[in-house]
Amino acid sequence: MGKTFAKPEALSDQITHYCPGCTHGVIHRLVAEVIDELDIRGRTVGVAPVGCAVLMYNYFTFDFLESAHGRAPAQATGMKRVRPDLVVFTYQGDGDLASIGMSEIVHAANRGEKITTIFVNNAVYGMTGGQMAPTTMPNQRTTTSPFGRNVDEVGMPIKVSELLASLQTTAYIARQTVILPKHITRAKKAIKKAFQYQIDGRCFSFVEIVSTCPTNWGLTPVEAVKWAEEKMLPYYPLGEIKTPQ
Amino acid sequence: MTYIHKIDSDRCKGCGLCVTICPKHVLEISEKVNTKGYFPAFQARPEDCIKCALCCSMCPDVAITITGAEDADQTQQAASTEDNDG
Amino acid sequence: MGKVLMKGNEAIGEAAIRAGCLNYFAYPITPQSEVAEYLSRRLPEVGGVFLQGESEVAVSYMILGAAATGERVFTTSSSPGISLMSEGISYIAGMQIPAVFVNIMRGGPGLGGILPSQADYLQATKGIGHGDCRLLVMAPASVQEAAEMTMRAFPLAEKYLNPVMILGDGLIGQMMEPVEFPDDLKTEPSKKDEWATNGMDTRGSNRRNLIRSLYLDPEVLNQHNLELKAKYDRMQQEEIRYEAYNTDSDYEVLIVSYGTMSRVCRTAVDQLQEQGMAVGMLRPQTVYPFPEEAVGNAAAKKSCLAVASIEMSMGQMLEDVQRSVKGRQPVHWFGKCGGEVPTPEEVIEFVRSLTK
Amino acid sequence: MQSEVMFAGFGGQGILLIAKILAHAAMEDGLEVAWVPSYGPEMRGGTAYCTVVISDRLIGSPIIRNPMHLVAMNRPSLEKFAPMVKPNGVILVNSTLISIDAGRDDVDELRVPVNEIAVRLGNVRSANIVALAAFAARARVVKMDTLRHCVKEEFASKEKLIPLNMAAVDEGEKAAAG
Amino acid sequence: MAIALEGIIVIVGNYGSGKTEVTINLAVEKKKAGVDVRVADLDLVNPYFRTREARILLADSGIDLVLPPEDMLHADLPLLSPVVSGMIRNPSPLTIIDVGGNDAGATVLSALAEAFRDKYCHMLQVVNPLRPATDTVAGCLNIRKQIETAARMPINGLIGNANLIDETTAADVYRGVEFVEQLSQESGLPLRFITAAAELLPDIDLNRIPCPVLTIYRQLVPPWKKAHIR
Repeated sequence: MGKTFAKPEALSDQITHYCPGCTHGVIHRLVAEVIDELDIRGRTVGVAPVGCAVLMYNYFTFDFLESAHGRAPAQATGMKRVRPDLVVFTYQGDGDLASIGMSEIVHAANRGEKITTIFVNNAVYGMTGGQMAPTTMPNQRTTTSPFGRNVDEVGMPIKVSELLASLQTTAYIARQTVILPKHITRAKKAIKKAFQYQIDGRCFSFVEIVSTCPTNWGLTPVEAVKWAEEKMLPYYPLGEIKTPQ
Repeated sequence: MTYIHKIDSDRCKGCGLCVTICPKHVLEISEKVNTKGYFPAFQARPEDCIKCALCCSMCPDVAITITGAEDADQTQQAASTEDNDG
Repeated sequence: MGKVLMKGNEAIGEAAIRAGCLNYFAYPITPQSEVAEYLSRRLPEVGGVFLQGESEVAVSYMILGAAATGERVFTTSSSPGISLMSEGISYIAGMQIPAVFVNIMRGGPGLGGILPSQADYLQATKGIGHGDCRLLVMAPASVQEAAEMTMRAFPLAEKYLNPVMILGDGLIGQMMEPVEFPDDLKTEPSKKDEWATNGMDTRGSNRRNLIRSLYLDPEVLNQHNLELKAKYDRMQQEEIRYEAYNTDSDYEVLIVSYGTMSRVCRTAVDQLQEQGMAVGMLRPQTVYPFPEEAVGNAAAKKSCLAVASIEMSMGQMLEDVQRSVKGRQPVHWFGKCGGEVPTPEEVIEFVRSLTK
Repeated sequence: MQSEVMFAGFGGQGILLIAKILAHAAMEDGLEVAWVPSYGPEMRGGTAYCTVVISDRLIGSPIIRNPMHLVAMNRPSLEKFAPMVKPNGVILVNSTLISIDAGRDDVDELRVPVNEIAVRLGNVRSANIVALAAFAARARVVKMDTLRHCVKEEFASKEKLIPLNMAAVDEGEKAAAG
Repeated sequence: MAIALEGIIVIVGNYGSGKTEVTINLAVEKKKAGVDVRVADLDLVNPYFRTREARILLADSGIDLVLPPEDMLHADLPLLSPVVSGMIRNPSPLTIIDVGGNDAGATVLSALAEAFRDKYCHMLQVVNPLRPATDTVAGCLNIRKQIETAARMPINGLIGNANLIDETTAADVYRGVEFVEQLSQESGLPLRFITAAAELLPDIDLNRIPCPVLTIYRQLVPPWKKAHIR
């Protein structure tokens, strides 16, 4: 028994700015591994979001374009339409994608843009200091829902994957998580599939990753994993939600 | 086949996710501070390690790597050459 | 192709293709929707990209994304739509990538009206987006000029790695005039491998490119803005264009006017001449950079007693004219907006009132 | 020399089209032209009007308050624009739809039942071409040969409509002479 | 009276209570007294008026300040440096942790629960009775409860920081002392010290003040008002 395990080429040497235990690092690594395995580093362009991953371009070794808050799918659309040979992906958090950028992601998905979106859902605005996100859980306390998310006032958390899957457009849509090693393996498979669908020109591909934010949740990294497992996964079930026919 | 299981203490932020995940309880958070002032994870019981790589997979900071036997041989060779030169 | 009769909106679309731009993203809004309608048929014929976005906000970022690959790209919109795009325009300026925006102005503020107006002058020349960003802004007065300016816009955007705007009014977009697309304005896209995020394989390079507008270090951001300022200063040196009309001999009044309004003023100048009154006109073709020196010199002419800024906005250009005249002459404003285009007779009456 | 022609009628009567054909013909004749539509809500069913400015030199203001000529295809257009026409201009009145007259004694009022003629030709939709031809023949702003050429070009993509519209030009020209 | 505190001090309080000003001045005073001081800027919530603005001053005073990497200093990001947990596990003779405002700012302490385990620390609430929400004893206790819940750590001391910035008078300082003494009695939390601006000290009769006084040389001011700690 035994496996080799090393830093992928698509990942730079730079140590990330993320807080200890933040799963952005895992997701970054999975994306990088997939890009290495598919041998597409030279024709990949990432679109970096606004959010905690705003500086993600520092951690990869291929072309990157910064985005305005929520607009990454529109930028990726522009790139992919004029250069269909490129592999274009966006990497977005829940505030970015599901709030300010909801219009852009819905329409990119509905047009069936041949792009890939990695959607990191940790139920909170991380960057700006832990405010309520559209995916914040019912009764979850955040800095802007100090008494817990009141669903009577602000609605239930949005299940973005299911919402996008309801569109009558061919797409690959999956939800995975990276809180435990068994999940990580599945998450990577989903990310790889998503990129493969893009490379094959098949469809829009979207992988939601249920993630943690120990710092803003006010939990230790180990507690945060438990919280995500107990509170988020029942509401955000894992698996492939839509696959192209 | 031998594997080299290495924790880069400069990359490790001491989050402890690997410690919880290790099925053989090989890892612990160090009581010794590293050069950057962190308390990184370390292999408290390396002899128990089955090199399942779960810790590598879980680590958000790519601080844990397992290199294969050939790499290890080369490293050892290089090291011994150096020794001879020295 | 020779001369053809075209609507301004169609001519702008065709001019972009002639200039080698085959990528267009847009959102419909009166009075410029014909550009999108025209290009939705025309671009597939030439193997180009046409996409109707879900909003002007999204479109401005589709433009950003496409421009980031180094491909030529443009969009057209009208006042309320440009307001929505101004977010993306600021990012594009900050990222220093080339793109062309056409604003076929309508009345405002708010929804305003769909009739011709020049009420986005300040927005275009001074306040297009947040941060220290400026656009090179060209204002056509005819369909022919709209076509030529569109063709020139692409190499200029690439020269400065900055967005360029064509500022027309509803009439320029809607009216038909004969137009010819000069072959010598057809250009090749300039070098882009230095900066474009077009994939390392495309460039045959191991060095990755990164396009961003975020600079966390205040010193670095200051430096970045100094760089931008240097570009805008260079535009002042190299890109000012204007047309002088009836200024060779003496004149009592100098009119400064641009776009459709200058056409009306031109008729007024001719009729005043027939009536025995000499009036000169200076027509800025670039409104940013503004032909400050030319206006100042024309106003300094001995015979000139007064200067008039005549516009389809409430004095938005007046400040630029005053700044150029430097207090040497009284500067007056005349105009209407909201779709009312002043007639030559009204201009004549106003100009005559200045010398009474 | 500059002349301006105002075309006015219901949306859907082909007002913008005949204005465009006239502008095209003037361009082919080597003149400067500007075609200026009213692009307000009128386009969607109300009154449509469009001005064509034709000149032997660079056109200044394309906005015309007092046109030289008027082609009125319905009654509201005639009522609205007839008073604005310059003296000695031509006013073409679509007498099929307009029972009143222009109320001007200083213009050349040409009454042609263009819808009736078009129906007789087999398609009421050619009424606009009848009016254009009648007006052009009377006002002599473009050469009739050029006009015929431009009508053909306009319908180049719908070839089966060309004979009908050429007949409409002939009938319009005849009506102007009669 | 000298301020008798050592080990780990965690400075908490509501927004604008003056935590950072207290942190900087306390660090400098202790350092001048020969104590080895480390400071951590743990304000992840608000990117303005953080300890990091005084980093050059602290460095010049020989105080080790734990911050995110230099190129991230102005990032609007909740950068929790792993060093923080290091300095809690392995504290200097005096380790001051400047936390962000309210419960929102204190939440991060909870994420560090593992590092704080089995460690005693002074968790001190800064109170300015001239700020809204802390102008009554009940208000202060409410904030205390919110912070304790978010941090999962008990507050165990008070710092009186009555001030109206430039408009503070000696009378305000006296009234502030009365207020925090009352708060101390009702809450059972000891009053560790109060603050007074350096320029007010000549007007203040220290005999009227029953606890140590930390002199404040204001640091978090607009650039045109910056004073140097003497």
